[in-house]
Amino acid sequence: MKLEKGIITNTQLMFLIISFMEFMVLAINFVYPISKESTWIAILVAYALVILIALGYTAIAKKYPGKNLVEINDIALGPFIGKIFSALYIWFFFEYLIHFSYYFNSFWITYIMTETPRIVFVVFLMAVCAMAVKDGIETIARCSVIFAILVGTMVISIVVAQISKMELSHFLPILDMTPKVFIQSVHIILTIPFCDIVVFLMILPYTDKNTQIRKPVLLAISLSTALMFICVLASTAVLGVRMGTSTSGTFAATREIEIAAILARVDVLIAITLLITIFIKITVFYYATVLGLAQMLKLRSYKPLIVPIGLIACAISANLYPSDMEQVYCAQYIWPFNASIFEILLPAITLVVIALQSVWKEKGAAE
Amino acid sequence: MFRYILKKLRFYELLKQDEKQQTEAEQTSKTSKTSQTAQTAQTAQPPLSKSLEENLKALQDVAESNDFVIRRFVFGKRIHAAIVYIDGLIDKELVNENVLKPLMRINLLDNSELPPSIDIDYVKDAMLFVGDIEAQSAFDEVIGKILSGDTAFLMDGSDKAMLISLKGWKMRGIDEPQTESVVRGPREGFTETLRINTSMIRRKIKNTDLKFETVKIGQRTKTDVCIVYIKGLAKSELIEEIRQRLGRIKTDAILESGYIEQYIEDAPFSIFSTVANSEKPDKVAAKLLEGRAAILVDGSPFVLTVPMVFLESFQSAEDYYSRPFFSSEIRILRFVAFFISILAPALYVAMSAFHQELIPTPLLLSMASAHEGIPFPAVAEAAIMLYFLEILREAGVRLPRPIGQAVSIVGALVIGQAAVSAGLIGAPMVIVIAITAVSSFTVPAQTDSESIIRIALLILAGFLGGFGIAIGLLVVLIHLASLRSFGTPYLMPLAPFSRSGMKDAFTRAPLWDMIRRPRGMAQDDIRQDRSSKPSPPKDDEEKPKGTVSEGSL
Amino acid sequence: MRICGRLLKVVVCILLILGFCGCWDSRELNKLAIVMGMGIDRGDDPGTLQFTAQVINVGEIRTAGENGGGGGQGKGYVNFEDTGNTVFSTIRDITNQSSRKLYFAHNQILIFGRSVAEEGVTKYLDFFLRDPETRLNVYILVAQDSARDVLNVESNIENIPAQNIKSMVEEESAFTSQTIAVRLYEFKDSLLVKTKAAVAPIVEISQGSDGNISKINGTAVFKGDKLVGTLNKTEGRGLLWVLGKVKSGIIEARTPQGSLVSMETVRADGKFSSEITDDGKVKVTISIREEGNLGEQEGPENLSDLSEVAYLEQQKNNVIKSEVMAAIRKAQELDADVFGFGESIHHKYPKEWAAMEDNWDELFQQIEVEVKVDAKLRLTGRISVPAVPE
Amino acid sequence: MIALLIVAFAVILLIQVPKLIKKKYWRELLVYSVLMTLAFVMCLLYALHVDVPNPVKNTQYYIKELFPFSYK
Repeated sequence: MKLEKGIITNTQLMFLIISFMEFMVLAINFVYPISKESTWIAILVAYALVILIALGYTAIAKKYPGKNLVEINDIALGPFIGKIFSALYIWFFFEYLIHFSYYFNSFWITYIMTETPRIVFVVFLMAVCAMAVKDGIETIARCSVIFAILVGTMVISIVVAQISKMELSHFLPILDMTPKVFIQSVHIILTIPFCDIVVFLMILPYTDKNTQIRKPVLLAISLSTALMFICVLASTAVLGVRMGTSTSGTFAATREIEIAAILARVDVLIAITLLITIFIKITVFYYATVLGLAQMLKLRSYKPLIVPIGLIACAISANLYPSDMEQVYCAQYIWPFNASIFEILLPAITLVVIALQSVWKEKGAAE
Repeated sequence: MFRYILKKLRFYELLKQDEKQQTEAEQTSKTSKTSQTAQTAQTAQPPLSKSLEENLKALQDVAESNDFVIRRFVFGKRIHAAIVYIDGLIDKELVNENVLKPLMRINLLDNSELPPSIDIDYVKDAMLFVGDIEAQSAFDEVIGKILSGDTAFLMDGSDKAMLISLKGWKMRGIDEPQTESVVRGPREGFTETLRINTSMIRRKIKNTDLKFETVKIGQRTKTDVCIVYIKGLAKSELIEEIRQRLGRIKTDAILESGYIEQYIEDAPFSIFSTVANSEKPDKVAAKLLEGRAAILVDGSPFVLTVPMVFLESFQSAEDYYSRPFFSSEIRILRFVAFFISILAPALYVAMSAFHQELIPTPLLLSMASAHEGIPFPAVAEAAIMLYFLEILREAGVRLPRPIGQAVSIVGALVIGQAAVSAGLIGAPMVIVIAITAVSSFTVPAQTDSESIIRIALLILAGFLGGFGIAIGLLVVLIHLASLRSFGTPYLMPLAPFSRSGMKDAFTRAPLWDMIRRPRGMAQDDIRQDRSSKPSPPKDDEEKPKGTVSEGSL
Repeated sequence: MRICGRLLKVVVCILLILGFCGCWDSRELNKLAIVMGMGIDRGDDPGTLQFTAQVINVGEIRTAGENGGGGGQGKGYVNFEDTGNTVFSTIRDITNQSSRKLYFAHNQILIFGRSVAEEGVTKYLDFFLRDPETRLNVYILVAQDSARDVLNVESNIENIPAQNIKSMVEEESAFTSQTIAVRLYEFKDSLLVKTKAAVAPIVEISQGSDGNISKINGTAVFKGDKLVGTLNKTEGRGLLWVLGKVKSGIIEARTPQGSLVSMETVRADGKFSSEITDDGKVKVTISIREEGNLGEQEGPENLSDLSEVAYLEQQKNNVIKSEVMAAIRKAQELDADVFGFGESIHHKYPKEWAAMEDNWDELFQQIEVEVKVDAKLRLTGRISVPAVPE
Repeated sequence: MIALLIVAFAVILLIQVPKLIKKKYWRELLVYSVLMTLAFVMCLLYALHVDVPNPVKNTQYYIKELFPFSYK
C-alpha cells in the first residue's frame, strides 16, 4: 500500500535535487576555516567522489523500481535487518532535520536578528515545513522548481555584484596545507552538502519514469556543484585571507558589496536564500522521516505523524548545542564520521547484498 | 460516465416515489398548490386532460397570479381554444399577428377548405405562422415553459398544448463592460440574457464543435446554467467533472454566476479563487479555444471559465491584440505591481523597524527625520493607513460615481496631507500606502486576495521583520503550489515547469511563436504549425503585386 | 467540523504569534541614535580609552521638501564622549547619557587618535569586525593629534563633520590621489598579513579663513598595528602609483624652456612582480602605465609639437619614478612594507618564504627595485597652442 | 510560556484527534498519542529550562567514538 499517491516528473525531481543541494552555497562555510583559499580544489575532488556514490544510490533505486528505501531494506536485507537499517536511516534523516534547523537559526541570530530567541525561528520554520509536508511530495516538488531558479539567480547576481572586488592573487598560494587537512575538508564537503542526497532514495520511486533516474540525478548534482563552485571562487577572490576568520565566508563576502552607494548590505539576500534552501532541505528530511516512520510502523497515512515529529524536532533543535562554537566543531570533527556511516557504509552494504543476491540467483538459474 | 448514468437512474427512482406522494397530496389538499409547484414542477408529471376547461382550471389553480393571462377564444367550427402566457414575457404584437389573427380570421371567411375536424397538429402545421413551436402533453412542462416565457395554445378535445416561443421582454442592450475596458479590442460585453451571451460566443467561434449544454439549477429559481466547450479541445474528463459538480448543487436559488462559483470551486477555504470570470466574449472565446470550458448563468453578465491558473490573473485580452514587446513589458509591470501591492507596507515596516542597515544612509536620514515625533510604531501606522485605504476604496465604489470620486479625492487629501502635517503619520508611509493602493488595481483578478496577504505580511513583518515576510511568502507559495483547479495545477506553467508554457507567462511570445496550447489543458496541444512566422519575400521569389520596385521611383 | 477545524488552526497561528509577541529586534526609527562617525583616543588614566561617537540630531538635519518641519537651525549632530576600558563597554556606557541606543550600521568613518595609533589599534578593531551592526566599508583615519577634536570641527558645507571627512577622503583619493582611502576590511587585510604594513590617511585640524577646518594631509604608516611614521603627499602618491590606485592627479613638469606645465592623469595602472635573485636578494619590478592630458602651461611655446610631447612624457616618467622611489625610500627607512612585496613573494615562492618571513625586515631594507614607467600624453585640451602672439 | 504551551497542545489535539477517530485509524492514533506525549514532555522540559542531555548531539559523539582515527 502506497502512502504517497503523488507522482512527480523526472524534471521536477531534477529541480528538487538542485534546490536541495543549493544549500551547499552556505554549508561550505564549515570548510573555509580549514582549507582556506584552496576550498575550490576540495570541492572538485568531492564532486568526483559524489558522482560515484550517486551512481551507487541510483543503482540501488533502479534495482527495485517503485520501492523506497524502507521497502528496499525489507526486501533486500530481510524483515529483521531491514527494519534495523530503516530505523537507522530514519534516525539519520531526523538528525539532519535537527541540525539544519539549528544551523539556520544560529545563522540568522548571528547576522540578522540578534536579540530574538532561537525557539521563535525553530517554531515558525517547522510550521511552514510541516505545512509543505502535509501537502505531499507534489507540492514540495512544485515549490522546488521556483526555488531552484530563484536561488540560482540570486547567487549568480550576487557573484556578479562582487566582480569589482575580486582579486585573483587571493587564490595564491595554491594547496598551502597538509594532506590531512585537505582530506578532512574533502570529507566535510562530501558528507555535509553532498552525500545527504541519500535521502532521495525515499523519493525516487515517486517519479513517473523510475528507470531513467540516473540522468536527472547526475545532472542536478553537476549543476548545483557548478553553482557552489562559482560562489566559492567568488568569495575566495573577494575575501582572500579573511576567508578563514569569518564565521560565514559567503555572507562576509556579500557584506562588502556596495553598488553605487544605493545597494549596500545586500547580505539579507543571502539570508533569504538560506531560508529558502534550508526550507527545502528540512522539508525533504522531514518528509523522509515521517514517511519512513509511517511505513515502518505499517500505518495507513503519514499525516498523523507530522505534528508530533515536528514538535519533537523543535524541542530538540532549540537547544541542540550549547554554543555555535561547538556546532562548528561538530561539523568539522564529529559529523563527517557520523554521517559517512549512513551515507556511505549502509548503502554500500545494501548494494553488496543486492549484488550477491543477484549472483546467487544466476547460480540458481544455471543449476 | 458510469457514475453519471447511475446518478440519473437513482434520480428517476426518486421521481417515481415522489409521484405517488404527489398524487395523494393533490387528493388531500387542493389548497396551497402554488407552494407545491416548486416540487411538483421537478417531480410529478401529470398529463393534460382532453377538456380545455379542466386544463385551464388546473393552470389557473397552479399559477394564480395576476400576470398570468388566459385568453379564451373560438375558431373554426366553434372550437374553443385559449392561449396562456405570462404578461411581460412575450411579445404581444407577434402573438396577435401570428397566433390570434390567423386562427380567428378563418371563421370569418368561408371555411369550406377546412378539414372536417381540426386537431391540434393541423393547427400547428397549417395555421400558425410561428417557427419555434412544440407540442407538449406533460402538465408541468407546460407550466415550466409558460413561466420561462412561452405562449401555450390549448384547444378543446386535445390533451396536447402547443408551446409557441414568442418571447420578448425589456433587456439591457450590449454595451462596453465596466470591469474590463480595453483600449484596443472589441468593446462588447455580455448581458444578463443567456441566449444573447451564447449568440455572442457563437459569433466568435463559427464551428459545429462549439457545444452548449443547458441545465436548470435551483428548485425555485430554475435558473438556466449553460456549459460551453469546444468538442475535441476541452478534455472530456473536465466536462464530466463540471457536469457532476453542477449536478451536486442542491439549492433553491441561483441568482448570479458567483453562486455557481462558490458551489463548484475546488478550494473553498483558499483566499485565491480557482474559477476565473470575465465579461468579455472575446476573452471567453480565447479561453474556450485554449481548451477551457465556460459556464454561463442566465441573469448574469459574468461568465465563469475553468480551469483557472494563477498566471491567468496577470493576462488581459489586450496583451494578445497589441504587439508582443509592449504587452510583455506591461505584463512584467503587472507582476512587479502585484509584488509591490502585497509587499510594500510590510517591507517598509521591516526595514524601518528591523533592518535599518539596508536603507541607504541619506534615505535613512530623511526617513528618520520624517518619523521623528510620530506617536505610533511603524506597524500601527501602516495598519491604520491600510484600513483607511480600504474604507476609501469601498466608499468610492459604492457611492454614485461623481460623489465617489469626490470622496476618494477628499479622503486622500485629508488623510494624506492633514495627517502628515498634524504629525500623526510620516510622509514616507503615506507614499508607501499610496503606491500600494495604486498598484493593487493593476491586477483586478487578485485584488481581494492581495489585500488579505498584505495585512498578513504586514503583521508578520511587524513581529519578525524580514524573517516574518519570508515565512509569509513561503506559506503563500506552498499554498499556491498545493492548489488545483479542476485537475490543473494552479501554478501552471511555472510549476510544474513547461517551457512552451513560459512563452505566455511573464512575457508574451509573438502569436506565431505560440505553437502549443497551454500544457495539460487541451486535448491536442498543437495550435498551429511552425510555418506561420511572417517573413518578407526573398529576392529569388517574385515580389507580390503592389510592391514598388526601386526602379519605378 | 471542517470549518471549525480551520478556525482552530487559525486560532493556533494567532496564539503562536501573540504568544511570541516580543518584537525583540524591532527598533523604531525614533528610538535610534544613528552614529555617523567614531573617534578613539587614549583616556587620561593609563589603559583606558576615550570614545567619541558622532550622532545625528535627527530633528535638526535639513531634509528636502519639508516645509519648516526639519528646521536646520541648530547643529545637525551631537557628540557623545565617554571613557572606559574596552570599546564595547564604553559604547554601552554612552547609553547612559543619550536617550537612544547607538546604532552603528551607518557609521561612515573611524578615526584613531595619534596616541592610540602609536600604541597599537588591533585591540580596538575587534569590536568593529565582530559586531553584527557595524559595517566593514568604514573609512579608517588617523588624527594628527586627537580624534575627538577632529570630530568637533564644524564644516561649512556639510552639516555633519563625519560626512564631511568621509567625502573629503573619497574626493581626495579620487582627484589628487595623494593619500590612500582605506576601508576597514582593507585595513584588516593588511593587519592579518604579518609582513604587510597597514596605511591610513591622516586628518588634521588647520586654521581656515573662518575658524578651524579639518583637512586630509599625508598618510599614516603602521608597522604591525602601531603607527611608526607618515608619508607626505608625494610619497603617498608614490605608494598609490605602485598599488595602481591612482585615479587622477596633477603632475607638474618643466618644458625645455623651463616654464611650468601641469598635466592631468586620466588613467593609470600599476603592478609589481617580485622575484628572488640567485644571490638570495629580492628584486621587485614595478611597471606603471599612465595616460594624461595637457592641463595648463605657463610658457608661450607650442607644446603640440611632437618632440615637445615626447619630452613632456619623459618628464612625466621622471616625476612618477621619483615619487615612487621617494615612497619606497621612506618605506624602507620606516622599515614598513606598505606595498605588500613580501606577500607577493609568499604567493610566488611559498617554500622559500617560510625561511624569509622572519627576517623580512632586513630583506626589505636591501630590496632592489626597478621602476618601469610608461607615461603617455594624449590630448592638449580645447586649445592646441597657447593664446600668445607668435 | 507553559500556559501557552498547554493551550497550543490542547488545540492541536482538538484539531487532529477527532479526524483520526472518525477515520477509525486506531493504530495511527496509538502512535500519535505516544509521540505527542513525548513531544509534550520535551517541550515542557525546554520551557522549564531543564537541560536534558540532547539525544541527537550525544549519539553523534558516541558514533564518532567508533572510529579509530580523527582529524585532531
